Amino acid sequence: GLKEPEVKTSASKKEGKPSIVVGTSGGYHPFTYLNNEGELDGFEIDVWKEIGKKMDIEVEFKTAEFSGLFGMLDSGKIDTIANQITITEERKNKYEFASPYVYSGAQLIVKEGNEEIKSLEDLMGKKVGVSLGSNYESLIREYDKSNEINIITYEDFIGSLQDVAIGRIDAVMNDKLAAAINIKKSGLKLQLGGDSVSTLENSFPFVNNAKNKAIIEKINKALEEMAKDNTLNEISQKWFGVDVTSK
Amino acid sequence: MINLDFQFIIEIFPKLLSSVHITLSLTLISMFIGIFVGTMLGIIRVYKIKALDKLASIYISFFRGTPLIVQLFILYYGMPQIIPKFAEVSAYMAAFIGLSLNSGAYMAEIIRSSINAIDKGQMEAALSVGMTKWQAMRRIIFPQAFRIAVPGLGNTFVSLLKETSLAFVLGVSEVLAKGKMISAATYKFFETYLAVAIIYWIITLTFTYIQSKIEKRLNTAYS
Amino acid sequence: MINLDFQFIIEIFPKLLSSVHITLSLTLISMFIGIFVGTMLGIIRVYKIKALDKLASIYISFFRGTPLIVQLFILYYGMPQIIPKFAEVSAYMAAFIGLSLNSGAYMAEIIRSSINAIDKGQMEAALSVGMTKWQAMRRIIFPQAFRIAVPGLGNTFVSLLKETSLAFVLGVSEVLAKGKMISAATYKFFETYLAVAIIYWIITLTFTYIQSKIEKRLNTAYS
Amino acid sequence: MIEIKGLYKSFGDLEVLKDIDLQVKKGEILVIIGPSGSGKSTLLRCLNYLEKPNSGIIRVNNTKIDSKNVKNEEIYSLRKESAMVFQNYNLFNNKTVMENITEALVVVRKMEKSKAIKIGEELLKKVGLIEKRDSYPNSLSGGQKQRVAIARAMALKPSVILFDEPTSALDPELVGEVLEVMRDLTKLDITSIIVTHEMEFAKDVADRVIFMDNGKIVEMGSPNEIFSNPSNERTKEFLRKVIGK
Amino acid sequence: MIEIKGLYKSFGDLEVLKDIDLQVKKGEILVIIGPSGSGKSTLLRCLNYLEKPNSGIIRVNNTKIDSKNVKNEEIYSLRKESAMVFQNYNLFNNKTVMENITEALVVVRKMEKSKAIKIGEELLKKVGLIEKRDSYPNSLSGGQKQRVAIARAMALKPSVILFDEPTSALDPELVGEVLEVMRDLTKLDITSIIVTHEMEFAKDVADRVIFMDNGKIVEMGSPNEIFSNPSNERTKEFLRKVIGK
Ligand SMILES: Nc1ncnc2c1ncn2[C@@H]1O[C@H](COP(=O)(O)OP(=O)(O)OP(=O)(O)O)[C@@H](O)[C@H]1O
Ligand SMILES: Nc1ncnc2c1ncn2[C@@H]1O[C@H](COP(=O)(O)OP(=O)(O)OP(=O)(O)O)[C@@H](O)[C@H]1O
Ligand SMILES: [Mg+2]
Ligand SMILES: [Mg+2]
Repeated sequence: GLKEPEVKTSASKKEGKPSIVVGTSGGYHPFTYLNNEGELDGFEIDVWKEIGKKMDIEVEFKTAEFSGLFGMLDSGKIDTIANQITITEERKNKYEFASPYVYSGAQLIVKEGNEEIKSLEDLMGKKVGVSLGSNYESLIREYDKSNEINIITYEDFIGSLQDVAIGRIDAVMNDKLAAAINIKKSGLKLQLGGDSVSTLENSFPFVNNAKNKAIIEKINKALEEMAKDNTLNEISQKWFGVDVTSK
Repeated sequence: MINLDFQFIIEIFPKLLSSVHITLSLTLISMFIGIFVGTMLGIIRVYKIKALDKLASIYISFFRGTPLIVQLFILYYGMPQIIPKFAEVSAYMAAFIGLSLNSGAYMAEIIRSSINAIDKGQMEAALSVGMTKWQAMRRIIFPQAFRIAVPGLGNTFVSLLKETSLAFVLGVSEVLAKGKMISAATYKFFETYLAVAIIYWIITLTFTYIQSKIEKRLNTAYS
Repeated sequence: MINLDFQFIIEIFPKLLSSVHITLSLTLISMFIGIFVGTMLGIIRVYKIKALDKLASIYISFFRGTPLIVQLFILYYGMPQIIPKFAEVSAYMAAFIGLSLNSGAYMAEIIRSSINAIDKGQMEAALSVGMTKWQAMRRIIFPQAFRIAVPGLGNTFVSLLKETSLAFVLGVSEVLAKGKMISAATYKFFETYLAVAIIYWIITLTFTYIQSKIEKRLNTAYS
Repeated sequence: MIEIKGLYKSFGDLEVLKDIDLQVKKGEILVIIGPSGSGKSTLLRCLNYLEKPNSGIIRVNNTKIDSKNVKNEEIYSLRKESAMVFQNYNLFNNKTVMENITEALVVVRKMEKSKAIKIGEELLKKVGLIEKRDSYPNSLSGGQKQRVAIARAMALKPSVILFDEPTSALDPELVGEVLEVMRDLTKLDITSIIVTHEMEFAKDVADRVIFMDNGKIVEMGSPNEIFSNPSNERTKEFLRKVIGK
Repeated sequence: MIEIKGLYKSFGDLEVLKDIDLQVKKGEILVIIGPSGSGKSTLLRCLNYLEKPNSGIIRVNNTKIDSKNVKNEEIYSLRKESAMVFQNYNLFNNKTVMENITEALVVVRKMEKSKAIKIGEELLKKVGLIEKRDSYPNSLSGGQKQRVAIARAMALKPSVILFDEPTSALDPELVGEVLEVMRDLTKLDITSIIVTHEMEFAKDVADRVIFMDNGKIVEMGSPNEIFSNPSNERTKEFLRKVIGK
C-alpha cells in the first residue's frame, strides 16, 4: 500500500492522516444507500473503504442530490464522486477519470410476458424510456438513424418502470445490474428484454489538475491491487452475486 | 474552482428554447384552471357555504400540505389502479391536472383573504340595490378583491412556472428537464441551470410587466 | 401494479422523523428572516422610497424569477469565488440564507398588496394625530395589513416547508432527502413519498391550526 | 306598504331593537328621529334584511318574511321592492359615478345600457354632479358621495326607499334640492322612510314622525304633534334641547 | 395662530383651491361654510399637509412651511400642533374606542398608559360613550363613530383643531354637547377651524365665518355680518335658500 502521508486533498480537513472526501447520492441501491442502521452502505461504499485501507487515508463520505454532487466537485467541496458514473468522451473533456472499476451494459426491460422486444431493432416504432443522466438516449439515437424510436426521458427510474408496467411505454433501457435488481425489488410485473446491448465502463471523476493527477495514480494503483488480491471481486460478489468489476 | 463555460451556455439556449412552449403551456393552462378552482374554493370558504366548507378545507390542506410530486405520483400512477380508464391520461395531461389542482389550493387562500379585505358595506350596497349574492360577487366584490389578489396570484404564477419542472418525474420534459438531459451528458449542471434561470427570468420579467400594467389599471379607481 | 407496503411506511417513520428538526428549523428560521426581508421590501415598494424602489424591484424579480436551486448554487458555489470568506459558510447556513432571501421576495409581494388594501384614511388619521410615518405603519397599518396578509404568508410557509428539500443539492439532508436515501435500498419510492407526505401534511395541519387561531384573533375587530 | 311586527334584534348581549311594531302606508313619508345609538340605522338595515332580526315579521307589499323561516328568494324579492341610502354612502368603489347609478339598472332590472345611462344623466343633472360622471367615489367630496348615493337609490324607482341620514353631508342649498326630489317621489307613490337628525328637514318633509329611543318606538304622530306637542317625557326632553336653540 | 398665504391646490386639471389667504387668531373659532365640492375639506387637509399644496405658505404657530421646499420634520411639527376630525371619521379600525383615544397620547406624547386611559375615560364620559370603551369602530353607529373621532382629536389638546363637519351624524341633543365642548376648547386657547353646513350651529359657535365657493374665499366676517347682512351675491343666494326655510 501507499504509506507516505503525502496525499493532500483540497477538501481534507483532519489533522494527521490525509483524507479524501467522496460525494455520493445515497439514493442508488445497492451501490449507495442508507442501511437499516441509517448508515451509508453499498457497493461504492465498500469499494472506497477498501481503497482507503490500501492508500492508508481517511475516506469521508458526503451525501447530496445527484445534480448537486457536480457543483460540489467543481467547487472543491468534495474530491470525487462514487455514484456509478459512466465514462464518455464528452465527460472526459471536463473531468479526469480513474481506471474503470465496473463494467456493465445497457439492458432493456419490458412488461412480463412481452417476448417481442429483445434487441434495439425490436424497438422500431415503440416507446422506450431512459433515465436522466444515463447515456442510453445517445446510444439509441446512434442506432436509430431513421428516427423511428420514440424516446422518453425520466427524472426517476422507478417512474419509467411504473409506466412499462402500466403499459404507457413499451420498454425501458437502463444499466443491466440496476435492471435485474429493480425488477426484483419493485415487485412490478417486468422482465429483462433480451441480452445487454452494449458495454459501459464506470469510474470516479476528478477535477482536471496536476494535484488530482497524482491522487488518481494512487487510486489506480490501489484498484489494481484490489483486483489482484481479489477484494474487488469479493465486494462485487457480496452485493451482486456476480463479478461486475472485470470485462 | 468553477470556470463557467459561456460558450456552452450560449450553445444550449436554442435547445432549451425548443421546450419553452411546454413550460409555458403547462403554466398558463394550470394557472387558468387554478384561478377558477381557487375562486370557487375561496368563495366557499369566505361565505362558509354549508357542507362544502369542510370539503374545501380538506382539499386546500391536502394540496398545500403534501409535496406536489406525491400528488403527481398519485394522479399518474395511483389513479389508473382505481379507475383503469385513467391509464389513458397522458403524462402531459396528468401534469396539468396536478398543477391546476395544486395551484388552485394556493390561490384559494389568496382569494379568500382578498375578499375578506373588502369592506362589508360594498356587499351590502350591492344587495340593497337588488343584486343576488352572486351578482354582487361578480360585479362589485371580485373586481375590488382582484386588485388586492394580483400580487399574490403573481407569486403563484412564478412558483407554478418553476414547478412545471416537476412534471419531469412523469416524463414530461419542459425547460428544466431538457436542461438536465443536456447537461447529463456533460455534467455542466452549473452552466445549464444558469441558462435555464435566464429563460425563467425572462418569462417572469415579461409576466411581471404585464402584472404591473394590470395593477395600474385596477388602481385607477383608488389613486 | 403498486401494492402499498404499509408495514414499510410505518417502519421508516422514525427514521424520517429523525430529520424533521432540520426541515423545521430551516423552514422556521427562513420564514422568520423572510418576513423581515419581505416587510422591508414591501414597504419600500408601497411607498416608492427613492433609490431603493428600483433595487427592491430587481431583488424581487430575481428571487422570484429564477429557480431556487440556481440561487442556492450561486450562493454556495458561486459566492466563494467572489468573496473567499464565503467558502466557510456551511451548506446548512447557505440553505437557510438562500431560503430566506427567496421567500422574502415572495412575501414582499404579499405584504405590498395587503398594505395597499388598507384604506388611505387610516394612514391619514395616524399622521394627523402626530405619528411619524413609521409609527403609523407599526401601530395602525401593519396590524390591519397583517390580517389580510396571513393567508398569503401561510402559502409561503407551506411552500417553504417543502422547498427545504432542495437543500439536499447542497448536501443538507432533511426529511425528503432522508426518505430518498432510505428508500433507495428497497425501491419503495411510492411508500417513502407517501410517508414524507404524511409528515409534511401533519406539520401543515398544525401550522394551519395556528394560522386559523391567529386569523380569528385578528378578525375580532371586524366581526 | 310596509308592515313590521314584533321585531327584535340584538348584537351579542346588546338589545338594539325591542319589539318594534310599525305600519307605513303606500306613498307615505315616514321620518325617524332619535338619539345616536337608539337603533335607527339597525331598523332600516333589518327592513332590507341586511341584518337578520332575532325575531319578527317584515312585510313590504306582497313579500312577507318571518325571521323564523327565511328563504333566500324572499329576501331577494324584498330587496327588489326597496332601495337604500346608507349612512356612510357605500358607493361601489370600483365603479364610476355613472356606473354606480346604472349598474343595478342593467344587472338587476335588465335595462338596456343606453337607457340606463339616460336615466343616470338625468339624475346626475338633478343632483348637480353631471360633470363628475366619470369620476371614482374615491375622488369625491363628502357631499358629492352622498348625492351619488341618493341618485343610485332613486334610479331604481323602487316602491320603498330607505334613507339613512340622507342630508348629513349636504349644505343647506342641496338639502332643499333633495327635499324637492323627495316630494317628486311621493308623486310616484314611492314610500320613504327617512332617518334624520335635522329637525327642520323632518318637519318639512314628513307625513308622520317616529321618535325612537333605546331600541323602542317611544312616540309616533304627525310632525305637528311630535314637534309642537309631544306627549312622552323622553321626547319632550330630546326636543327641548333641540328647539331650545 | 394660523396663517395661509397664496395657497393653490389642484387635482389633475381640477383647480380646487385658488389663491387662499387667511389668518386665524389664537383661540379663535373660525367656521367655514359653502356648497358641497367648494374645497372646504381640501383646505383643512392642506392645513395638516395630508394634501401637498401646489403652492403656498402655511404657518401654524412657529412652524412655517413653504410648499416649494418642504422638509419632513416641518410637516411632523406642523401636525403636532394640530389635530383633525375627519368628515368620514377615519377611526383606527384595529383599535378599540379607548385605544383610538389613547394611542397618540402614548405613542406620540409619550404619556404613561394609565394617565392616557384616565384622559380617555373622562372624554368618553363627556361624549356619552364610556360603555363602548372596548368596542371596535366596526360595531359603532354613525354618531358614535363621530363622537369617538372628536374625542380622539381633543385628547391631544393641540393648539389647533380642524373639524370637518363634526356634527353631521349627531342628533340635536349631541350637537349641543359638542358645542359645549368646543366652548371649553376656547377657554384653553385652542384655535378651531370648523367646516359645517349646519347654519344654526355656525351662528352659535363662530367668532368669524368664511363663505367658500368654487375654491375661493368669497366672503368673510362675523356671524352677524355673514348671516344677516351678506354683501356678496353668491353668499346671498346661498343663504337665501337656507334662511328661506
Ligand atoms: N383625490 C381627489 N382627486 C380628484 N378630485 C378630488 C379629490 N379630492 C377632492 N376632489 C375634488 O375636489 C373638490 C373639492 O373637494 P372637497 O372635498 O374639498 O369639497 P368640500 O368643500 O369638502 O365638499 P363637501 O361639503 O361635499 O364635503 C370636489 O369637486 C372633489 O370632487
Ligand atoms: N355590528 C354591531 N355589533 C355590535 N353592536 C352594534 C353593531 N352595529 C350596531 N351596534 C350597536 O347598536 C346600537 C344601535 O346602532 P345604530 O347604528 O342602529 O344606531 P343609530 O340609531 O343609527 O345611531 P346614529 O344616529 O348614531 O347613526 C349602537 O349602540 C351600536 O353601537
Ligand atoms: Mg345610524
Ligand atoms: Mg368635505
